[in-house]
Amino acid sequence: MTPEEIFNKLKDKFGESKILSVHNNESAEVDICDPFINIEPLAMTEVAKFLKNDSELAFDQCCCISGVDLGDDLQAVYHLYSFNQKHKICLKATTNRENPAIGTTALTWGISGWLERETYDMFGIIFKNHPDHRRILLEEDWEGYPLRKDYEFPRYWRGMEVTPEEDYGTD
Amino acid sequence: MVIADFAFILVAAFVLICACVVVFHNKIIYSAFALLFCFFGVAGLYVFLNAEFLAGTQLLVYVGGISVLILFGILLTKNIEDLTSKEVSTQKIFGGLISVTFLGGLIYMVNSVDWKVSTPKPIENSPVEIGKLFMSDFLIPFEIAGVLLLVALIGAVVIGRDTDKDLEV
Amino acid sequence: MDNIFLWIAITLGAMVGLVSVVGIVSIYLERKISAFMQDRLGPMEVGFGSLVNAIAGKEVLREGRIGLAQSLADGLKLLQKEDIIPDGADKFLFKLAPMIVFAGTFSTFAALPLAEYFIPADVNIGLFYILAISSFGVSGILMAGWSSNNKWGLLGSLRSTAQMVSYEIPVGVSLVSIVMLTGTLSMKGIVVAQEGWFWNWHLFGAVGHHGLIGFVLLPMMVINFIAYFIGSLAETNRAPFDIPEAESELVAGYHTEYTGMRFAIFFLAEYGAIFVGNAIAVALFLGGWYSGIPAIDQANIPGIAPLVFILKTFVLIFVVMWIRWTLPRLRVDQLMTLCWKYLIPFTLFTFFSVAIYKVFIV
Amino acid sequence: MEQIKTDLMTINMGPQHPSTHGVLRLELKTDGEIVDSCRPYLGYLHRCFEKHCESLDYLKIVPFTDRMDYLAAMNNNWAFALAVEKMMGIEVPEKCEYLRVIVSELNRIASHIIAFGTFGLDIGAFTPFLLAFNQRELIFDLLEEASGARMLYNYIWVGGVARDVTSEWLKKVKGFCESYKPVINEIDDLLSYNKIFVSRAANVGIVPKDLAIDYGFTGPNLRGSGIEFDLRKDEPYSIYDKFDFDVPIGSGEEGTLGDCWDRYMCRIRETRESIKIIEQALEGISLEGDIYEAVPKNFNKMPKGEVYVRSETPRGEMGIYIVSEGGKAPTPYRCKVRSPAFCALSILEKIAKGVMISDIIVILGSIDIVLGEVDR
Repeated sequence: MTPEEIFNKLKDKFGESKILSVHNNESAEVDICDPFINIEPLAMTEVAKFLKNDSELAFDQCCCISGVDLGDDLQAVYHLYSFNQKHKICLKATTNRENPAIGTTALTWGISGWLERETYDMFGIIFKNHPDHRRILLEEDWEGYPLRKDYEFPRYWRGMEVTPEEDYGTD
Repeated sequence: MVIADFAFILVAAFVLICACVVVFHNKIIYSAFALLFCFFGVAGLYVFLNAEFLAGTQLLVYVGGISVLILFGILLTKNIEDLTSKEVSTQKIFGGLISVTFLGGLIYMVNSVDWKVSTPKPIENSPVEIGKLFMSDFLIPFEIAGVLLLVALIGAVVIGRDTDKDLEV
Repeated sequence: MDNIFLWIAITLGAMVGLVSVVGIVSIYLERKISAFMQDRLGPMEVGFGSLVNAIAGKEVLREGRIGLAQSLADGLKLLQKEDIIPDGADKFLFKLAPMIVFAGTFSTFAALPLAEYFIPADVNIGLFYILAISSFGVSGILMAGWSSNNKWGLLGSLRSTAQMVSYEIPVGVSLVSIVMLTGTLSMKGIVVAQEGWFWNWHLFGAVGHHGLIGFVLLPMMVINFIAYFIGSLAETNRAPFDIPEAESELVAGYHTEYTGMRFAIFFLAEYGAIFVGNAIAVALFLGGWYSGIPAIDQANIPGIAPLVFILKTFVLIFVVMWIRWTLPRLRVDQLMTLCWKYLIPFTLFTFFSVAIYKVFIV
Repeated sequence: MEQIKTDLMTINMGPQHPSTHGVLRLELKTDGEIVDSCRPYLGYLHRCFEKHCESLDYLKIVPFTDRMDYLAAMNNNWAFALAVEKMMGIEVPEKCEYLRVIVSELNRIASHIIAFGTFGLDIGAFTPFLLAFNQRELIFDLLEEASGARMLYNYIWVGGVARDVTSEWLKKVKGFCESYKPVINEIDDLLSYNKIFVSRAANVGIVPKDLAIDYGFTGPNLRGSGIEFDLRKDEPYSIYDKFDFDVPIGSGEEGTLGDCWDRYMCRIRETRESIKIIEQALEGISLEGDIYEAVPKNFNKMPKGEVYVRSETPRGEMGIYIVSEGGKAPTPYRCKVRSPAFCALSILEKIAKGVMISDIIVILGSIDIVLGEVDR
């Protein structure tokens, strides 16, 4: 199915308040871009469930979840693939920076559990109703979210010097 | 004969010390290991009685089998590092009294009995003799012991199958 | 009285020497054999000359290009290593454990019949003695695993004990068949019963005892021999039954926390146990010190009997190593299955066959 | 009968353990030898790859990708190069494409050798591991001659390759292909169909088709579960559509479909297919032409936008997601790597319950993780 068809199908099901817009190569403001659909962040859980269970869509694998720091907002980008229908789609859920929250997809795709944990670890996006919401790559008590653009690397961590003095604050 | 006496005293002392450790040591794992060495020493005492085959059996069954099973059980319990036998020895005075009385009785008995001393004749091939006795004079006790062990074996298998699913098979 | 002490000292000295030499030679062989099997070279640098030079502080030249002194050098290295005892370990038992394991192996050497007049202690229950005393070493392994306060160590020692206690049964039963045939527990007596041509060996049945009809027992004895061999592999924790120290699972099993000389003692005990296990197989099944050709045995060449015995043992040890470097490792439940569902029924079957043979045929 | 109650024992497997293939920590709760739950802890090798990318020139990121999956550096280079090339619309010269196919298939073989070699090692078979390693050395010699490095090549650049090769080198590759075939047969004899090996690997760690897809299995792991999917075949990139090769899939011939043996066997068979591809590429390649023709001098012409490109590395689908701000910024705004081993490892929590400790190691070995790539 083409992105437009998927978009229309989703819109019929969930309404315009949850399925915001669709972009493809032609309509995008950027030079190059895969087609993607914007989703209301807290609706991700039910949208994901529908995407997987609908027989025409049947997106059975979540390839990748990437967080992106857009400046004012934080975004989670989902790349989905269907082994059954051999088609793919990209979903984007944009949430605000102060209170970032997106509905989890971990109950739909097994792999989402870890991918969302990684996104939380690096961007601080909270995935609502995630069954095991912990940091994954960094220590449990690490402060801050390193892949945000305004992240400052700490000078000390647990009393250990993690940034040499000459490097600190220069770049 | 002096060497033999000396060796006997050594082995006997070893058995006694180990037995004391079994009873008095706080850590249960030490008691278990001491029990093992105690069995080992007893096997040594059998050698002094010219019963090498019995000594071997003692080693094989008690040291290699029973003590190891006891150790197995202890090792599999949780927090064995902190496991002490202190809490069970609450009635020290009473227990001590019983022990002393029993010891006194034993000493009295040893002194009062008129022991017959006979020169032991070395048995050339003790396993053969033991085997013959098992198959003639002591056949019934031997068989009963065998049946008892079989019952124990079957019981262990039944307990070992822990789920109902296994029982159906 | 002096004589007795002297005799004890000499015997003990000879046994210590034998154990050490066996250990060193086995380790060297293991390295070389594994290297040749795996398309490698193995130890190539340390010869005796370079070892002496290194100790004397002289310049070490590349001599001895087949690495003959490698095991010796390793022993020296291990002696110098720091002796680490973990903080949470039970120090007394931790130190005691390697001694007990070694004592268990070492004592078995006393009853090995290297030659007719070369048995340190020819007790009339020799075979039984070896079986009994080797079960003593199990407790040392338990002790090592528990006292090092390491869960891998504990798991390793539990596995090891379960394995050794289980495999004692097929090993014992398969040996009892031989005892039944010869009617003696004395190692010397069992070997002497196989004198003459090699078909008198127990591996080929009971020809030495009853003539041609003894060939009836050939299949039984071959099964027995294989069962014993597999069992002895398991009892000595060798691949494919090396699960107690499976380095990919339990790090190093019960000797995970041991370093330096204590570790070396475990190693020595292991190789000693391999030697004993295979020596028993040689004595009981493969004719002990008899070469299998009467002319050679009767020629009275000095030293030929122990040499034949040790050679045969090392042939078996080679097979042990060959197996180790060929086969993967079994899982712990498969190991128990092999023992209880295959080896024990088979050995019991051969046991009854030999009993029937003994009662009804002969 | 009353159930006998037992306590669980917590065991830490790793971060220093012979079989965790790097610094992975597994917290095992076991009932004796039976595992009740297994919780992986990652991050011991986390080197902030994605953060570093945001301050590096595109061409300078290439050597960083080497260090993710250090066993298949060529394939990683290529994955990243593909993403940037798609972004900039670069047409790579055909000679470079052939060279890329040859080196990355060689690297795939080297990586699979580690995978099945260490898998055998985990089960206790030491010899096949070393026999296979001899072949890996030969591959390393070849790749060293081509790129100048033995493990971290930095060879496949954006728009081309780093160095040219000679016709002698191609002959040597041909020679390697010939020498590799008997070795893989020998490993089949020694390991794959060995009774003990089969009993250890078959029927262990079974991952059925739907679970495999659900938990993000890709590459040989996915094919081991019986799904015929290979990006080289299904979404051919570069010149893979020119080659004739099969996609081996697990069939459950020794046990159940999707068990550890199937995943292992997929890798063994895949190396044979790689040899096929290399041989075809050796016939097709012509050594004329410039390899630097399409290498961009600078990245000022970088368009604004984003791409997500998937490519088939030995461990599975490596996805590179790049967001660019356009010409003025010569560095990616965001670079995310979808690491196949990271995704595959997530299944461990799911299938660990009820297996034995020894099986955990077998499962871990069969999904073939590289911690450098899991943690990035």
